[in-house]
Amino acid sequence: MTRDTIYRDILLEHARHPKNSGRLENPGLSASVHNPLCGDELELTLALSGELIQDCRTIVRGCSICQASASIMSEMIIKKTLKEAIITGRLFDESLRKDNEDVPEMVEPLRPFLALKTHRSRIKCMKLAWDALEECANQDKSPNYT
Amino acid sequence: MTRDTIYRDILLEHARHPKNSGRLENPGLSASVHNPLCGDELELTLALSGELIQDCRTIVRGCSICQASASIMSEMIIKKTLKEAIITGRLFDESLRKDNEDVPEMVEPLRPFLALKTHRSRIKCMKLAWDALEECANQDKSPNYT
Amino acid sequence: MPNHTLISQCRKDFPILKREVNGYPLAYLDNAATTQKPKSVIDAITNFYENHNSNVSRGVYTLAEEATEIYESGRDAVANFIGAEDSGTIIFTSGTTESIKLVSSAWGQKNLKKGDRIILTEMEHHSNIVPWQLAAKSYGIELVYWPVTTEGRLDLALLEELLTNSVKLLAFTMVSNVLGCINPVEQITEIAHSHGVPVLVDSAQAVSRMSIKVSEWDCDFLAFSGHKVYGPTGIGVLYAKKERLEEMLPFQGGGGMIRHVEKQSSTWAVPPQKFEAGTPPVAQVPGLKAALEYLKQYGIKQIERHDNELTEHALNQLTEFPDLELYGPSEIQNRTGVVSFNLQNVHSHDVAQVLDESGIALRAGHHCTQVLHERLGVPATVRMSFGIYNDPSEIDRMFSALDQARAIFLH
Amino acid sequence: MPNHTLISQCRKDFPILKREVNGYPLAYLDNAATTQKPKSVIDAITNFYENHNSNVSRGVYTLAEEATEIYESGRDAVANFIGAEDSGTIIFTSGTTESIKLVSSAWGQKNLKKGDRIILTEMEHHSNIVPWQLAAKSYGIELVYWPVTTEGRLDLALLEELLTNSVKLLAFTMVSNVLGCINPVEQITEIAHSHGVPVLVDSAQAVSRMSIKVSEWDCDFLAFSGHKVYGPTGIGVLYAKKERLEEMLPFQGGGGMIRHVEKQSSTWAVPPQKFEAGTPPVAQVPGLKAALEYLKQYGIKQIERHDNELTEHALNQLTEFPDLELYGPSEIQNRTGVVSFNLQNVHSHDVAQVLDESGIALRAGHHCTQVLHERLGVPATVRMSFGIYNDPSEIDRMFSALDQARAIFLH
Ligand SMILES: Cc1ncc(COP(=O)(O)O)c(C=O)c1O
Ligand SMILES: Cc1ncc(COP(=O)(O)O)c(C=O)c1O
Repeated sequence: MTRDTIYRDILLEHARHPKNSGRLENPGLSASVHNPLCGDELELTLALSGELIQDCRTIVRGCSICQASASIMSEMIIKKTLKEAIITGRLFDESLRKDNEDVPEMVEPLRPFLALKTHRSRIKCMKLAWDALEECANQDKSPNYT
Repeated sequence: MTRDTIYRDILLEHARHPKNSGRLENPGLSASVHNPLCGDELELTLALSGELIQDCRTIVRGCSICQASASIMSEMIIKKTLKEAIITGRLFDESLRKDNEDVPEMVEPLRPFLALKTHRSRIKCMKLAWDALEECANQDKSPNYT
Repeated sequence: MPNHTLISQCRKDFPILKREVNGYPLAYLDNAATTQKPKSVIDAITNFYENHNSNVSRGVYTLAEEATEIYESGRDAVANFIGAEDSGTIIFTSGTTESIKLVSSAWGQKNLKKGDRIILTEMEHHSNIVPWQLAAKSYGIELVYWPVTTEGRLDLALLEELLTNSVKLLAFTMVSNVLGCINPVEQITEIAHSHGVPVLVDSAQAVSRMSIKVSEWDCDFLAFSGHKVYGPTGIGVLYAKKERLEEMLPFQGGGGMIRHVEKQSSTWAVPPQKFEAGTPPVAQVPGLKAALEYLKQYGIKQIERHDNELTEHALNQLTEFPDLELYGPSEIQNRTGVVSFNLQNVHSHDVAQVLDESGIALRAGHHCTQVLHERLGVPATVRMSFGIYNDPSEIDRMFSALDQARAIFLH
Repeated sequence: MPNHTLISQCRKDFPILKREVNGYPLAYLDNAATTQKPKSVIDAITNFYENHNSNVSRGVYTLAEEATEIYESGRDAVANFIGAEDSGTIIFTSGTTESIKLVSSAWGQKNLKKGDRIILTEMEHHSNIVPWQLAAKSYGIELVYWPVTTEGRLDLALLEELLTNSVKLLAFTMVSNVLGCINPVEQITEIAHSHGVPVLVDSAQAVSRMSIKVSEWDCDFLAFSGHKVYGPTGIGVLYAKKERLEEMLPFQGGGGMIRHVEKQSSTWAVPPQKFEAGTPPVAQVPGLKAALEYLKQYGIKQIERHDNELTEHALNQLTEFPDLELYGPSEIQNRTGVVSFNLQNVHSHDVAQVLDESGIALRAGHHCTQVLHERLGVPATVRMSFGIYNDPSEIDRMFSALDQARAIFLH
């Protein structure tokens, strides 16, 4: 079994059995985002207590990569602060742009996606969930993430 | 002396000493035309008695070909009916489009221009005076030239 | 099948078809997005740059006259190819999108006013929707949609109902870039004209596949792109009937389209120059001409037959699989080689990526027809679309590769 | 002159320079109209068509990803070449004319209203006049002309007077395509900005001749054409500063520029995609990139020096003949290789045709600057304009051939 097949299996497993799928009632923050290239849609709802993400859910109408990304993200951000979550997303973004495969510790769980980063057309699918997170942070006017 | 040089000399002679240059007072018909490619301008005034072109004058601000064309046309159309003159112009136009050098009797005096017809960019210069004539005929609503 | 033998000859004319992708020979099935280029087209562009390159219409020197001659002979070739009586009705643009925008702007500005309506169909490409939405905003007009039937067709009886007094234009595609249906331009034009309504035909998908006869059909506007008829990118065509040309204001301002420019106002050249502002796609014109000559060499009849055989081959297999859903007509009549479908429970992007691993190039997504996809009730579809160089065996490879997609995503 | 040795090397890179015209080697002196193409540019286009051709941005298959990569790397190359910090500020268009039209329409629609003024100069090309006349008609704005001095320059002191409160844009050319003068973009921009007025720079004649630094100069818009920088026809560039991009409505509607399309309205993609509707000039992008790389290989400094030497060589001879009238500055400072003149009592078209008989290609006419020619008091001029492959000997041939024109028309 090659490394790429292992990664693919990890992603497929998430796509088939997505974690934290659904919608929170009365979420602290929520965002709906859209990939104009393929028409995919993703809705993210967050429950916050103070700075901390207590819970999150996603509804995805999209491809396996988009679904896997939402599922893995949901596991990564629960019990993190919104700020930490945003930073993780940005580090992921940077890793996708880099030529090498070195990734910061925080981005480790996202390695399976990095194996696909030469497929530039799929980058938007990998990032759609993280875009929704940014969108939530934008709505959360109080702190400054930039 | 080649045929082309003879033709060129005929044209140059006309360009240097244009026939019927100037403007008629109280002309029966008149038209100002313009070549947008090079900015050349030409004004034609006609004196008619009934159908007959009694006299004509041209003022040309243009290249040697344009000036020669106006000069030669003026010689050809005086004492012709407006209708005959228009037909001559259209036969000239047809001859310029044809692949061979056969020309109708009426167009004979315009042969020096036909030697230049491969220079497509100069066709408009050759025809500007004749365009002015068409313009005059258009204003002369009474008869039907088409 | 003598036809296949002949058409299969043409594969060697396309240098890109020698390519391998992921270890497999390239099976290019995305011809509705753009077509590949035969060597004669590439050579025509190279020849222009290497021997005749110059700007057109304004120079008196030899090179400029040659370039102008080449440019105008390209206009003649287009007129001839689409059955236009007069080359003066052919305007070169940068593509279908700009051609339609030219009509919505140059014709629309003068002929559309508040309360007017325009009819579009639900199967239009965004290029034939968005310009009209922008026009709707500018002129206060209303957009009315001619619905798509459940078979993926247009119902002519419905059109009669939509053609009310306030309708000022009917803009429709000749071939849907998703459903593959062929809409009967001549009939539709006749109906529209009987209500005094001019028609714009988006023939982006049609020109490479069937014969076009604008003068005979009497359509008012017709638009297409060079890159979808085996020609270069960066060039398109707008045909406009003489009467319509005369109703049009200038579109873009610049060199070549003027008669006289003064500080505060200008007068315009006659059509088609009036609508060709600035340096046109000079080197692309001989490329487009070479493409049309290439098509003529094989003959549109033969190309049509080949396209039909491939379409039938694809439809026959598609309907065998219960987990494949076809969008567009399942019968071959008035249908061409654009075949869209979905594999149940697998996203179209995932399908396309797995197929790519076997060297099969086709498209997944909404294909710039979100209104149609809304109507179909799916966000995205997988689309294969055929060109003259495609072979039934490439379609077979596509169906085998679908098994891999099933294995990966549905096991 | 080590410079000449180096530049003369580049002649072999241009296949067309092997051509003979009327029995003489081609002396191509019409580079302001369009430039010739080095083999590397032609090859880049061919390579795209033969190996990577596909539509961009929408496909997930290998070929589509390659094409997208090539397309976006072209955007990066342009940004880098003109000193733009962010590739997202580069919009691909069909040429300078469309770039300016994009600003007059997409930016103008939102930022210009009745009573506003726009400043143009008297030396503008029709491409930077006519779109504003059309805008003036649509939005009710007024056009004000910054006059050309008798030396063929712009007087900065005059600008201050013109910059009244109602001025909303200053649009000017960096290099006149007739006078050859170089206008000081950085200084002009600073003055305009100090009055809160954004600037549009028409750099059609400048990009091939001198270094461009949009971010450093802080100009708001900058436009140029591929075909005038040794690249392909059918492609142009609009640079627009981020703040300006955000003030712009969509220009054309179609594929690629949308976020979501519904029947009656749509939302837009982010810039630059928002302004690139339909299939862009995909194959022309690698051609343009190759052209910019070609220029970099010789270095803009060196190209500038060569251009200066040719210009000086031409001006020196021109001023020797009392029957030649020069239009534009006679001193070499802030002047480039576009040199216009007239032979007394001979029409410019006649001159150009006689020169063509000796294989010399240059242009006669108003060069799409009728407002300037009105100012100069002549309907037409003869213009020679230099490229990197021109040699002083070609200029000498031009002056000898003028003797023939004298002999024919003035004997
Ligand atoms: C100064 C200037 N601006 C604009 C243009 C127009 O460029 P294009 O015809 O490539 O759109 C030209 C080309 O003639 C020019 O010289
Ligand atoms: C039916 C139809 N119309 C218009 C277009 C737009 O063509 P272009 O992108 O070449 O302007 C397309 C291409 O996708 C099409 O398929």
